[in-house]
Amino acid sequence: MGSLGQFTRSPGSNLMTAGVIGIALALPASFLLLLDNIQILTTGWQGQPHASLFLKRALDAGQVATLAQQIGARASVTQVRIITPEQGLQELRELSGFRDALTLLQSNPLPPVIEVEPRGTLTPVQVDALIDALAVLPSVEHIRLDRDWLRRLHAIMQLLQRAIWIVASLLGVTVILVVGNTIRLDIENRRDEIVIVKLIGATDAFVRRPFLYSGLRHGLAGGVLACLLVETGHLLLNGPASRLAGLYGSRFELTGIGFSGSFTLLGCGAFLGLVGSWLAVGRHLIAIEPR
Amino acid sequence: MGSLGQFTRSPGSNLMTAGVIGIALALPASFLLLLDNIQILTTGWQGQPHASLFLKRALDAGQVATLAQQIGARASVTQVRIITPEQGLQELRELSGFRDALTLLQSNPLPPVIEVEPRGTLTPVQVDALIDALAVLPSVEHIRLDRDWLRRLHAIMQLLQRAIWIVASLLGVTVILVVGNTIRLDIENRRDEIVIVKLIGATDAFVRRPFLYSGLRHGLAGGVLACLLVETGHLLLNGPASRLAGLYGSRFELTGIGFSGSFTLLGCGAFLGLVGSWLAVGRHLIAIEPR
Amino acid sequence: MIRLDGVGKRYPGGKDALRGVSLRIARGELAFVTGHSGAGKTTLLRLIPLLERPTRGQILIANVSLTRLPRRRIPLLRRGIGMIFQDHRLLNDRPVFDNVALPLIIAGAPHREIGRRVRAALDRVGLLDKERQYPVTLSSGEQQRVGIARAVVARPPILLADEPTGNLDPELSAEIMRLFERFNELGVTMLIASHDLTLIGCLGHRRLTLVDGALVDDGLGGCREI
Amino acid sequence: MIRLDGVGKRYPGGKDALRGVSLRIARGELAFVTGHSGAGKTTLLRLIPLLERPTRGQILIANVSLTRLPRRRIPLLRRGIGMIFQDHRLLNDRPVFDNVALPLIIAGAPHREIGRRVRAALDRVGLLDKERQYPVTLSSGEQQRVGIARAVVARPPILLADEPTGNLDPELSAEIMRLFERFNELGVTMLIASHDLTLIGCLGHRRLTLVDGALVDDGLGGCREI
Ligand SMILES: Nc1ncnc2c1ncn2[C@@H]1O[C@H](COP(=O)(O)OP(=O)(O)OP(=O)(O)O)[C@@H](O)[C@H]1O
Ligand SMILES: Nc1ncnc2c1ncn2[C@@H]1O[C@H](COP(=O)(O)OP(=O)(O)OP(=O)(O)O)[C@@H](O)[C@H]1O
Ligand SMILES: [Mg+2]
Ligand SMILES: [Mg+2]
Repeated sequence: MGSLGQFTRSPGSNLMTAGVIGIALALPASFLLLLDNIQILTTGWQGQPHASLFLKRALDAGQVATLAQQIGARASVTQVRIITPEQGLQELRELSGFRDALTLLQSNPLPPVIEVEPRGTLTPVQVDALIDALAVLPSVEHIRLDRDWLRRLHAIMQLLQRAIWIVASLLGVTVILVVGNTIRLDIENRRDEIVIVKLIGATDAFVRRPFLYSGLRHGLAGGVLACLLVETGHLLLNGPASRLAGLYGSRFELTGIGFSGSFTLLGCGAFLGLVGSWLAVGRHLIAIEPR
Repeated sequence: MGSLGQFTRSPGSNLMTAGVIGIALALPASFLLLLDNIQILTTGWQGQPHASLFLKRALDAGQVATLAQQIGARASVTQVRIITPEQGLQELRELSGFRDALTLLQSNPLPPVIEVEPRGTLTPVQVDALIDALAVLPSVEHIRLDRDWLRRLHAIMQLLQRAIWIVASLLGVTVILVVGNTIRLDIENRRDEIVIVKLIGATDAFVRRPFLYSGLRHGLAGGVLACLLVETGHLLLNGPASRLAGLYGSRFELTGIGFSGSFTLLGCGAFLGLVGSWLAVGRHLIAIEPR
Repeated sequence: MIRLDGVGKRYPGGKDALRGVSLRIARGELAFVTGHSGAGKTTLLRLIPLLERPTRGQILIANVSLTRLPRRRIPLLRRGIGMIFQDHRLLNDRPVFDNVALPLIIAGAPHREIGRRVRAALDRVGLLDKERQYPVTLSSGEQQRVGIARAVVARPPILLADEPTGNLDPELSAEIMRLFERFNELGVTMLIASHDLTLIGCLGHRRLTLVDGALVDDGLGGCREI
Repeated sequence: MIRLDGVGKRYPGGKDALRGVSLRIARGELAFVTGHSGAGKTTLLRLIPLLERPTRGQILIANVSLTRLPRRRIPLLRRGIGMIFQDHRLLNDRPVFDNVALPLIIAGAPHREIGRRVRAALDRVGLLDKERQYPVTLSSGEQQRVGIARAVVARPPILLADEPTGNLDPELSAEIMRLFERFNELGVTMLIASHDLTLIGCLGHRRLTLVDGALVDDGLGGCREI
């Protein structure tokens, strides 16, 4: 005893309320998770343009290696890769079907190349400064910066993120509307109970308590459901995603919601349930007091 | 008169109900629209592998053109493109930074190439048959089929579609839950009214009518809201999408919901509102009759 | 007009609210039902418009057996029976006028007719000035009178009243009783449940007395003192 | 104990339900309030536990002015006043026992105490065998008695009853009145609104008569006949 206890309700309607809250929570959670995964994926895709340094043809392998080491030692560079003329020719052969044509070459016409990958954290201005610094190196014949595919990636990402934000914010509004509406209608049904208990001398806290409990219960149940839904979605998608990653030779795995994510989701559910009930009960408590 | 007329309600709660239904409808609609757009986009991406026919070096331009015409006339081929040795060299030069190297070539070592695009409706077996038929042509030196990128595209599409279906079906469940729950709670609040009117001798039809009206009204309002939301989303995304398409030299435009789509959405809203109210009222009508 | 043959009603909990009640009320008769609290008066009245079904026996209204009445005919039965409920049963979100007009609207009466008849009924119970108020802003006695007006507005051939004067002062009660008698003179068959023995006793009508669900007395009431 | 000074109550619609009512009820007194339907009896009773605020005048309960009572002290005031409502006001989704126990639970009484006192209260109104039933399965008189049991279970120093016997038969009414007199003898201050002049008249207590919201008579009732 000590409080009004649970108000008896049909289990069906309880389930429905929890279900609505659960799905409403699961959707934005999945979308944020998706955004997370895309960000993980795209940092793997090296967010910076590569620079290809075409070196003077006169350099021998040792000089090229030294130069690569010097460049690689710079703070602004993540990685360097040497492409010897032989490797270059090999790559060229494998690019489309020119294998036969290139075997006809008497000598290798390709220069040694160093591919430089600037650090991902650099701003475009810093990248330009780096390129300028590399361009004036005496052994560098000329330098080429691949920006095109980056512009494309950028555009795709922008589109994707905008779509995800629109959907996520719509879903956010839905969650608030749905939870608020559900709890509001739920409580409207019990207006009489609130009024009667107040008439008899119950404090606001006493009246509020069972509603807060049931709000919390619905919210938590919704949170649990949301976790289950998100994890199910993750499991369903993980297969195709890692198959896809496999095609690109990557070992990418979709990150799941994890412990802290589940915790956040439960927390959000509980919080929404509590706040929703608090507000809805509060409205009634004020409405029935004489002015 | 002639019916119970509208049951007076606070406009706020009406708005909330319509809002919940509207968002619940807008989300699956957007997703189906997204799926539509992706399908339009990917049919533009030619869903079949290209075959590159490397021809005998001895053929002159006229013979190549004749051959291309013959191949293009086949029912199973959508498009052919001739790549002359000069164009091939040009393309090769533009691929990465080998421009300087290739200017050193004394003669063009490349053969003429015909790129063949099989019709999109062919099955993999039919594609193989086509390739086999082309391979035995006397002027063809050898043939190369590009399947890799197709496998990748296929994997991406599969992932995307699976994700979209999961989300869309979740949203479908939400719509039903939300609409059902909203109308159910709405009507639960007026159980007394239903009972009293029945006690006095109202027929089921009479009791049902105002609820059907209000269900219809909520549903339609939700449908209108959904249309507005989807169109807003479309307008917000269209900018980045066509910018992106521009980068690929395409004039792709996101298709909007359109007239028939809006109509469907309104229809769905009205239908859900009607059916939801019908079911919810029906439950009460049965519950209050003596056994 | 109303005939009960060995009617019994057992509620789901196992409580026998009525045990083998048999009675006949002729067309145009006025009868009172009395009995202690919980005797089954309300239950008896609720059986007649099929708000509740008897568990035993059978009921005939105007020679039609309720047992064989198809479900879709129930509304028509109820429209022919005006009922005044002990707990008023008004629509709280509609003003007095609309509440009283309800039976006419349900029966599909023409618009002008409705206004005229609703005001006539409200006038009879002395509430003409409250037609635009909502039930919650009325005193209990006023709500009870709205219930009475609603029951009589469609001039049903049968009128059932469950404690129609429980919340009224003696003068008003007597006035309402006179109103009922006038209806009765117009040929309406009436069954009124009431505790107000002082009032019933002096009017000299038939009186049915229930004790624990059984009909123990069926006769004319005398003007006895308590 | 209860003191009203020139109290007026005008409802939002513009209706004056009470006009300048002044009265004093001493500790341990028992007074009846009578008056025609709509006279303002319920309004008067509702002002005392601050279910409604007066628009004019002032009210003092145990020498505390209600005008200056802070909002958070209202629940405490109400716990000290047992109220029987004309429309019962029971929680329909909880059994009789829980309804009667409510004031004790709100006051935080110990668990064992609750069971004992609830059963004692139910016994006094003759409903001990209905403790597990829900209010909707009770007759009106039974519901009214549940309301009475709920009002007295916490033994409040003030008891307000609005038409407590409106749905009860004469014997039961007399019994409930005797119960109220016993409470009164134990020192409870009581104010009872009732139409049942027969009953009130013979008991010989103070009687306040309201007409259209004004207090027109304040004296001992005699056993007069109507
Ligand atoms: N729905 C129900 N389920 C179970 N028991 C019920 C139900 N309705 C009534 N009862 C019981 O049946 C008995 C008769 O009830 P009824 O309402 O007919 O009494 P009544 O004569 O109208 O009493 P009152 O004068 O107090 O209104 C009561 O004891 C009551 O508890
Ligand atoms: N909330 C309200 N708003 C407007 N008017 C009201 C409200 N409550 C009561 N009234 C009016 O105030 C007057 C007094 O009402 P009250 O309920 O006090 O009467 P009463 O003496 O208890 O009558 P009864 O014996 O019928 O219960 C009535 O005319 C009623 O219509
Ligand atoms: Mg009864
Ligand atoms: Mg009153």
